[in-house]
Amino acid sequence: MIVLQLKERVFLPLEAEVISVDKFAEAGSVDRISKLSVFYGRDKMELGEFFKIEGSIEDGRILIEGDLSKVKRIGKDMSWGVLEIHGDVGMHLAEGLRGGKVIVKGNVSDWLAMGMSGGLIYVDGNVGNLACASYWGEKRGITGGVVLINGSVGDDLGRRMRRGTIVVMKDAGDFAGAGVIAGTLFIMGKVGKAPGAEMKRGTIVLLEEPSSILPSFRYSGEFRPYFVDFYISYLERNFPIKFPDKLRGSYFRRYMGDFLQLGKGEILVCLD
Amino acid sequence: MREFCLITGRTIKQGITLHDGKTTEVYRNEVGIVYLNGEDMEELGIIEGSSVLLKTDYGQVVVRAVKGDLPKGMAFMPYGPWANMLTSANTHGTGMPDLKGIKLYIYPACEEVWDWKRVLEEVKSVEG
Amino acid sequence: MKVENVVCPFCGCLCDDVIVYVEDGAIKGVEKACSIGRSLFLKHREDLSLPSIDGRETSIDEAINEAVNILRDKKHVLIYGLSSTSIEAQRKALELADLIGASIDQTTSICHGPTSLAIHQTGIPTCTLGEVKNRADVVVFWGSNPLEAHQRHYERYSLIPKGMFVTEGRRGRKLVVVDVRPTPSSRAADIFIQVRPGEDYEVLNALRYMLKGGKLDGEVGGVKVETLKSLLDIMLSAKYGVIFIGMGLTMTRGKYHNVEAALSLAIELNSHTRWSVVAMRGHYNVSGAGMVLLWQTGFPMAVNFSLGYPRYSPGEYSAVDLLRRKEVDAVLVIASDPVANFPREAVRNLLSLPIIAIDPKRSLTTMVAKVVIPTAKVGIETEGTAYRMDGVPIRVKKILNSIYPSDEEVLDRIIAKIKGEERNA
Amino acid sequence: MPNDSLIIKGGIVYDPLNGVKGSIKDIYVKDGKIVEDLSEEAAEVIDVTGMIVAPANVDIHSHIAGPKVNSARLMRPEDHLRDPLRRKNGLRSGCGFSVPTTFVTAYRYLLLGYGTVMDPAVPPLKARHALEELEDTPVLDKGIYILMGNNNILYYLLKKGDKKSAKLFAAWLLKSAGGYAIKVVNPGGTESFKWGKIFNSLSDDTIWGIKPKVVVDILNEVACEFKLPHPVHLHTYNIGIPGSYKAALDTINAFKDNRLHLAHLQYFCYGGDSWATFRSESVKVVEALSNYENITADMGQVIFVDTTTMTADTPWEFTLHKLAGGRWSNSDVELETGSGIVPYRYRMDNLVNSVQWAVGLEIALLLGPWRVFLTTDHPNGGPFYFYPEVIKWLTSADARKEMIEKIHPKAKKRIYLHNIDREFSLYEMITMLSAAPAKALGLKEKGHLGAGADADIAIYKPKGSVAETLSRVEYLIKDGRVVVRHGEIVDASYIGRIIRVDTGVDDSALSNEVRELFDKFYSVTFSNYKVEDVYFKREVVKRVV
Repeated sequence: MIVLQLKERVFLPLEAEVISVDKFAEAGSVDRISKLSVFYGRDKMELGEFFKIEGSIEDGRILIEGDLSKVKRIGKDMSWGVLEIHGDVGMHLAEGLRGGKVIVKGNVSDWLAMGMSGGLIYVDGNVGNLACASYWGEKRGITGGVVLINGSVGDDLGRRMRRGTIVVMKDAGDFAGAGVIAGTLFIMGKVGKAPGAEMKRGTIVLLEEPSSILPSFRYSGEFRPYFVDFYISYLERNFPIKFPDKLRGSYFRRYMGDFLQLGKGEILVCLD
Repeated sequence: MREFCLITGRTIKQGITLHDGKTTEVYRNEVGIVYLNGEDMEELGIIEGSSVLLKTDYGQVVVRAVKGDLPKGMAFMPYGPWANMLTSANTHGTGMPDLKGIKLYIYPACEEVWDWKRVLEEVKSVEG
Repeated sequence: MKVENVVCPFCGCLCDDVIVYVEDGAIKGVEKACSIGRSLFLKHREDLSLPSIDGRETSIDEAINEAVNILRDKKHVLIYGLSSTSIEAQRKALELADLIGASIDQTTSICHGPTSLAIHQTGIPTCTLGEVKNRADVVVFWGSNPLEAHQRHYERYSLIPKGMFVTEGRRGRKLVVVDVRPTPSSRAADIFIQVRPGEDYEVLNALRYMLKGGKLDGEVGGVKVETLKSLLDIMLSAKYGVIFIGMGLTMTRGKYHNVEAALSLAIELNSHTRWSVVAMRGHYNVSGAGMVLLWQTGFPMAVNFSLGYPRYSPGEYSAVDLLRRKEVDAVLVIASDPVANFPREAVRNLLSLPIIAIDPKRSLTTMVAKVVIPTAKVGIETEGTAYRMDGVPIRVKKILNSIYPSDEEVLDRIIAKIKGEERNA
Repeated sequence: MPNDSLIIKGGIVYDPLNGVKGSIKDIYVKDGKIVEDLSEEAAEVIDVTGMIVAPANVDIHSHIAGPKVNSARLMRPEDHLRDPLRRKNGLRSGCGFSVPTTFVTAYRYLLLGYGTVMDPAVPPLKARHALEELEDTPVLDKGIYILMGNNNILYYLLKKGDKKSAKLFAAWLLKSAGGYAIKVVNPGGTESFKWGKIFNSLSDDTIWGIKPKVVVDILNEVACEFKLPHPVHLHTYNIGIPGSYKAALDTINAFKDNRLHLAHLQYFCYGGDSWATFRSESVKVVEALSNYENITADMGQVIFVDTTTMTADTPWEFTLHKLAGGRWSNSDVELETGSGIVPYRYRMDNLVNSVQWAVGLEIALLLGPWRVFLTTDHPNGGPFYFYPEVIKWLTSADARKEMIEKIHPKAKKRIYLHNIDREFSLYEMITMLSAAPAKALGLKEKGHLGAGADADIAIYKPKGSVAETLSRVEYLIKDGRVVVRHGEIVDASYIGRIIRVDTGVDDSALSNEVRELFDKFYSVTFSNYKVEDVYFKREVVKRVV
């Protein structure tokens, strides 16, 4: 394992897309890893100027410690290994993640996992806005992978996602699952305005009744979707996560939508 | 405590007095102002033209209360430094802060309507 | 001296028929302009800013030198404003941003920024204001109050004028106003629809759903479904309809989603009849600032050059966010007043940074700026191009002389100095 | 100003307009022009022994600037994200891909050996916008074509039967908007779309009760009477749909007696009566054209790439939006025209796209290089910097065969391309890129290396194939300045010229009636309509007729 410790707090954004198992493995030695370039504001600098770096990348594991809330683009396009972060972390974490694991013991800022196509992300704390969302104008959001968030998330969660699984254990903001093409979202706390707006297909599973459902969704009865049971036990078996018991074997109220689009998506609301 | 919905926007007088200068008295008279529904004012015991203390989760300010053609429960303020003491800088990842539709609390005040210096002092003084 | 067809540099209407009387180097009379425009011309010499450093009066040259010192030393500068100056100056501001690896944002991010975001997602069917005048038989103002913000809009473009195909003028048009409160503009409307604050999205969603044949009852967003049905009928019966969208959509909860819904409604209506959407842009050249940003960087606002190429991220490189997170170490403000216009939390952080303010007039920003560089007012003391809210470029005029340089000249001098120092280094 | 005299020594010169086919000779440059001779002491000598020396290229039709290009930029942030360009060597940063930023547009054109690029569709009301963008498109000489085929005032005057006023108005419009040529796009069609109708015809009555043919005839007369260097630049009706070749034949037949340029002809060479029966009918169009030397065309070649379509043919863009789904922008410009924008991806596994790809090459190979010029109708068929790909297909039958194997398997039965063996030589390719389009544009100082020509010279290092050779210049001389040296841009600090025509028709020539129409129906005043000289202040070429 290689350990990075932030030497002192940074105030301006530090662009550190070099922090990924792929790039570290490519560099090889600690010496060469310390020389990888980062941008501090407009200044091109070396990673080693900001972090104390020790250990070896051979086993494909990176541990970063410190307040990284201004450090951006960590784990960009990473395809294997484990990246563990102890502390809050800045924007664009795990952009374009293709494989491996990203584990955060802290909070994550906006734009988590844009363009992700595979791998696992686990966040112990809260996540900002536009988590797993499509870039502006992009037709599709994430195309695969599993994202588990123990805390709450901001607005526009999973915008236009094409495939993959997102689990939020607490609240989600407005427009969660907007424009979802396919994939599954679990939101185990409150959800904001207009969940599933413009969704084509896909499933949004809610533990709590949302404050409102858009006019363009249609109520289509109550039922017991067995796949939810299978799905959550699969996730619990394979990932460090525990769903509320209420979800198991429960009946759900089902809303079909969004009929402004295909209308083949569904919002499932867990019944008591 | 009753909750109001704060809407900010343009007014003609704000536009006109802007050109007198933002540090002038005329500008303060037209922009350091909140419009309220008449019935709401009566309920709150606020006299037309008197000072009110406005509070939101994001800050506070003292302005002049004036009756306006508004639905009950709504407060309207012209864009400007006074209204911005109350708005939220959270942009939800869009760049656009929450400038309309903010939860507002209204209290009668005996203080004079703040001038621009007092507004800037308030900006600096509050931590958080 | 009577100067005709003067262009008013205040709002996005960019009225170009104003008459200004100039005597002894001062404006003595104004005709045809709205009350705000009159005020702008007549009070133009009041409350002007002076060159200063740390509140101490100085010369323009020294102020520029001090600005160069700050811009050269800092690692991440925010350049903000731009909407009330000429294309020529906006271009220079971008060249500077590119040169020093700054973030650059314009006032649209707290105005119609969400409209741009929505256009990224859906596109926009739009038209010039003359098309509204010549063709539109139904006009809808949604979350916009033109009689106070764009006073001559009804008169010149959208309601009153007799057009080529709307020969009756006002009588040939239906005016619908949708807002959360009655306004002078709504009082002139044939139909006023009052929406509960923050529920525009739901109302637009319901309209789109009904357009697709969906059935609803009860009410949506505080509006009876019956009312929405009749609105939809009016929309469908239009020959050429135009929706004007304002801050009522962009600033309220839902933001770009609200605009996206309005744009989608208009796009879908085009399968039945013709509909366009026009954004009611505020400052007279906020449209132009977006245009220059687009042709030089590909993006309309919130652009960062730290890595040597333009990156776009509203919510990250937008001014309010950069300040709220305190991710910049100096701010260059051009023709704008963020201290007066930004939410308190952003202003608080702004006050802790060195500010360079380039502005003809005194503002709260110039009052607290480290460096103040006064300039000639575009549209009165210097000419330049400005883009109307519908993207029509018009040349604003010079009618008076100024003792100060233009924004363009100041920025040009700053760039030259920084480049010169680059060569020495 | 860098050294104003140059001797380009020892290169292999190709100068089709002067009949020079690969002779070794020196080129002399003084004060931005090519001259007969020069004393060696005063001049910078560039030794280009073994290199190819040719006139700089000329693009006759490329949407690089103006309102709709910028609207397309606004629509596609995700497109820019894929292709960022760093600021370096004093060059500005920017973004590329389907709608590049202005600086990037210029830089990429320069590296391809271009000296002149024409933007083919500008609404006069927004001409300032195009000109401002072109000011930020450095080095290149640029011109704009002015959209007139749907102008309401023109239709109004024609309906009244006032042909004289109509012609004067058109000539005035061209001058006041700073245009170089008259552009017509789906005459009557764009206006009809403003009424929610799809109109495609030359001979049916438009909304105004005027036949489009009458409008184009009048504009042809204007081009002729005012001796415009370039004829009417026509994008005719029925673009892009099955059976569009009939529109091409109809158009050729209607205007065969005039000089005419048919824009992006590829899109008008389709047969079949539905998308299912879509096929190439390039041969019929080529046959029709072969009799009329007075008609030129450009390819509008399709590249298999994600691009952004944009045209003043608003009904077509709406149709494409309904076909392709996704985003759509439209902008109606008062009394004049409109434009539509739809992002579109050409796919090899799509039968229609495969046929389109072949059609462009067919017309070029059958009719080129003097009659049909290389364009992709940038960015409609694909971005211009894919030209080297097109050159590869035009110069190598093997490269085409390889592609035909990759495209949709059913396409082969619907195209002619596999039966065409022709391969353009380097000389022919240089003709198609420079000499021929310059001639069609009537740009006498461009497209050749004779004395008196602008010193716009492209110099290439010979590589394995013609396409590779032409894919990047080793040197580019523009107005006698060395802009590209050793394959890198070294000087992009000046803005180039705006090339426009002066028809000599001033405001005073307009009738009171036209002035009244203006005051009544435009949203800007007459005095603020005309493009001011300030937009041309930098190195203008005026061509008074």
